[in-house]
Amino acid sequence: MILASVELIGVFRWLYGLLVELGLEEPWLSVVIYGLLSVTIFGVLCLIALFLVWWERKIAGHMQQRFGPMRNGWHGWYQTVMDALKLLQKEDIRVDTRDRAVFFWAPVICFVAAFLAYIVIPFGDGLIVADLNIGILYVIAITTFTVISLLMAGWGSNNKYALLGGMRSAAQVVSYEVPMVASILTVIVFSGSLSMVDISNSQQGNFIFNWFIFRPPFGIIAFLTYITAATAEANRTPFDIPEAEQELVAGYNIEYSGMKFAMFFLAEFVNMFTVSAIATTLFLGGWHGPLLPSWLWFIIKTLAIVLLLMIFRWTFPRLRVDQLMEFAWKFLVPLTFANLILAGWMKYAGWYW
Amino acid sequence: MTRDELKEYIAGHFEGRLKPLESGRYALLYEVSAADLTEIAQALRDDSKLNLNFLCNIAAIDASDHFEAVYSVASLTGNHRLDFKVILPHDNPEIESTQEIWPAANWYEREMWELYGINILKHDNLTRFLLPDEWNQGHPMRKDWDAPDFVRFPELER
Amino acid sequence: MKRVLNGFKNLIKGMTITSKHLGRHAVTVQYPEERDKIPERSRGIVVLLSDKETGELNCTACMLCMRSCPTAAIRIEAPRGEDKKRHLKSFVVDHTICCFCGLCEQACNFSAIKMANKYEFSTLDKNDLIWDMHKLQEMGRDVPYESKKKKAAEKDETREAGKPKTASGDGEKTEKKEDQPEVKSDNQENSPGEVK
Amino acid sequence: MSKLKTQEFMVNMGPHHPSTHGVCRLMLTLDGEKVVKIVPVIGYLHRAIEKICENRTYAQCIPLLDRFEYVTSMSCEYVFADAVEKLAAIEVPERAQYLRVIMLELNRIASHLIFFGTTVMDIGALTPFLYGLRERELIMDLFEMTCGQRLTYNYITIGGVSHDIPPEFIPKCREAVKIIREKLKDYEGLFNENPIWLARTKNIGVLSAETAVAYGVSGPILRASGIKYDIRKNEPYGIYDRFDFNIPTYTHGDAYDRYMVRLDEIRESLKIITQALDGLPEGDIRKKVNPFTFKPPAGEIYNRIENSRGEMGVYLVSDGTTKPTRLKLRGGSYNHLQVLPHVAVGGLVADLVAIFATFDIIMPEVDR
Repeated sequence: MILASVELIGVFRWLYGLLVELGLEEPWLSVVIYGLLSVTIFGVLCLIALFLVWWERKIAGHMQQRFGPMRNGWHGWYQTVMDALKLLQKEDIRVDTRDRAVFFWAPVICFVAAFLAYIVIPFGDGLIVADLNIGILYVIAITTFTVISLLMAGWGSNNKYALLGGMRSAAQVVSYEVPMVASILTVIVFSGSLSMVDISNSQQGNFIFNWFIFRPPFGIIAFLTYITAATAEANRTPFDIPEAEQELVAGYNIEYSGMKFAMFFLAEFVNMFTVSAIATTLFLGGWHGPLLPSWLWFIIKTLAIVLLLMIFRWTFPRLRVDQLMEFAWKFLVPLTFANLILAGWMKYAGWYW
Repeated sequence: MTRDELKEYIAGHFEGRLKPLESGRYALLYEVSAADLTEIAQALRDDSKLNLNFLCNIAAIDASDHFEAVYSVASLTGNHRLDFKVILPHDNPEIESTQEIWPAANWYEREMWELYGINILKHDNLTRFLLPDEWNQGHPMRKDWDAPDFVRFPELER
Repeated sequence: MKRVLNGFKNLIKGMTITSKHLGRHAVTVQYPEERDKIPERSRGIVVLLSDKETGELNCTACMLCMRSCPTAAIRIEAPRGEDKKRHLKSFVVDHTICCFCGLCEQACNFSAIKMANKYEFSTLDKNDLIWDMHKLQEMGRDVPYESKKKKAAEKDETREAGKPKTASGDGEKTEKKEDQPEVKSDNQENSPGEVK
Repeated sequence: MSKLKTQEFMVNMGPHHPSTHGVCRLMLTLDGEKVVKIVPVIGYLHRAIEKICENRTYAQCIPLLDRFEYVTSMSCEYVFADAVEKLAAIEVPERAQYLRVIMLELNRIASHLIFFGTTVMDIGALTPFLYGLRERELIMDLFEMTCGQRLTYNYITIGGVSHDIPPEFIPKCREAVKIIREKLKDYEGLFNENPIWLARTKNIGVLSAETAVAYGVSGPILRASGIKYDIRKNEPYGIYDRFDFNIPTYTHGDAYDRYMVRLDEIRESLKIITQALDGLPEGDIRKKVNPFTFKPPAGEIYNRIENSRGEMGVYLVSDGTTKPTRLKLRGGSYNHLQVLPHVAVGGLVADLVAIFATFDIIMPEVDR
């Protein structure tokens, strides 16, 4: 019954048929199908995160006129896999004075929250786990979970630097949530739907000029503000104050090592991919595009945004805490709200569309 | 002020209080008695012609039978510089702090106190900073101090 | 508004500068496979040089390098033989305390010691860094050098034994004392150090 | 409504913290993110150079002094060699004088490039750090080509310099000058008007001229505070009076000005190098001084030069033997670290990092 409402894809549709033939009934049918689906998504995302780590290192290297990783395979392509394996088998160093439960659960929550958002992200035509009709709202709700884990990590480590990092991240993420939601709302005004699939579909056609980014001036402003807020959400330079290594050494993850650190690390890159994927869906027409297959379009667009975030990271200095807040509340929030109201008014007046 | 002008000016204004010492062709060197150090330092800084407002360095010297503290001061406005030294006895050397006059003296005096054992009067923060906090092996820059675990190569002595 | 646009423009400008470097080739090299060319004068390990024809060490055991070393990394043992000349018995360089200043090379008058431009001498054992005479000689076999020997031989004629300046105590020092002025006097004619 | 109870807390920044270049330890008292009190703790890099030098001959002191301030080793060598030469009244050959100036200025540029790299890295931009080091590499190659070492040169000896430059030095040096001059435009494009950079450095850590003078602050920091004082101009040593260069001066004394002064100084140094290369005469490179028996006459001298970090000085006392009786080293960073609490208190931790970076404090100079 649950499955009936969900559009299943390729191999899963076939599997579904097979299981039904085998006589499996609800609820076990859903459990099996969803279990397999989550494992697949999890695997793919882990690979994507590992790829992003490698890619970031290559981009940084070339930008700095270095090579980056070169040893493992062609241009070090499986370097990060080896790194992850190394981190998994390393000793898990724990501080004696930690808050045990909080210290343990923080990376887990961070890791899980990072992956949960992918339930509603359409990777291509029909490549979606669940097309919730409140899709974008769900994403906003889930990505905010990260901040709880960072705060927990900061508190649980019983370290002053970590605590400062956790506090900073809480303040930052809460502040930047507002302009981010406001710029997302602009898109919702355009499309009239909260469902990720519907948002994508409403940008279909007219070569690429139906994308919301090409709706001047509101689309482009919303896009820029979203990218800014998303950089802050993903805790990346110039907004990486929670882990500002020159000030707080490593911020909230200072006491973490081994696998727990790897979880934070991978979650960070998964988060980066999430915000880029959302930007693609909301502003760059999702999987729609001429000629190429839909999933390839999605990946290309997302990686383009990831590349943009990487260039941000390796070019800009870091903002200070109070300047960061000032920028969010005094500049981004008024701008995005004005943008939202004007866009809504325009839509109401029927001038554009 | 050129070197000669400076020499003349000091001979005129600080007669007897700044005793000139032989210093070759370079910056002037004077001797000041420990008692009126602060007074002279204040006068040197506040004198509108001299205006020695910049403390370059304070060097303590262990001359085996006595200590010397050499103050090198410069004027940023007048382009001149001079050194003056205070001679202190080897037993119980004491000197008054000049940090009121040149705040930069603070750390130099602290170092002097720590490494040479020259006691600084009226200094606000005489605590260890170059040596470990729990140091109790004397004053290492004195000539009669030798490192306990220092390895010597007698055949390299010369 | 103008400030915002201007700031935005400058952010873009910064990003173009960094992105421009993306396409350029790296300036670094992949170390073990490819290496930078090390200049001839580069000061790496200390080696002993041997005569090109005879293959024997140039060292005459004059002890100057040992005396010039600021860290006492060089240890020479050279007792006097029957012909009243020193014979090199052992020559040890401790690379763990060597500070690679090159003073020994500058002090040597017989082109016997040199800092070669070799830099790969890491080992897993600290003791392997204390090199004896044979090792130093082997490392120095392929090091090109310009002989100062001829120059030194010319000066030999004019050599005159002066009195050493330093007072010394034990027997070994007295031995050395006799040896020092030989080479010392080389430079003494124009040494302003004698200005009193 | 009752007031929330808050508490100040202590944080140890250092001795191994990414932004306290080296092993400086700052004991911070924080009120939230605000810095209430700073106590610098030094001595982690104390190598007793002054004491060791008392047991070394004058020639042997030079490799040790290289370690005094290892970012600009040339100036450490120069200030000592110059002091000894003044004491012993040694005339240094003309060519050696020019070579010394070229090396000193190249080293100043190298130091300022490191400053550029580390400062922008401390403020968060990682890529330009590598750009700064990339250009520094050109200079290091020149040094290695000339004297064989990249960091601790032992090049400027008493009476001259230890090696003559190889024939390919001059074209390579001119090329490096050209490249650095071009790359400076890149640096300026990256930061000079970058709004984030301006926000992080403008009006941060303002050091007034009075405080600067009182605390013996020298060099680029003093000039950023508006005092036009450069020992190269005001008390010329060596042959600096023959070159035509400006002293860049700014007025605000904030982090941005300190950064700009140094970038401008790179340009001025390039100018000096070009002039020195043009005027390089032929001739001897050193006055022969026997390293074993060299004895300057008894006397004492305070010698100071303009280093990339401010005034670098030695107080040298000779008693007429082969070893100095006393060698007191004075580095600019010593005073700069002393004035740091007066500048950074009241700001945020992030400001402290920016101030520390633009003060360009390196610890070997403080601890000696």
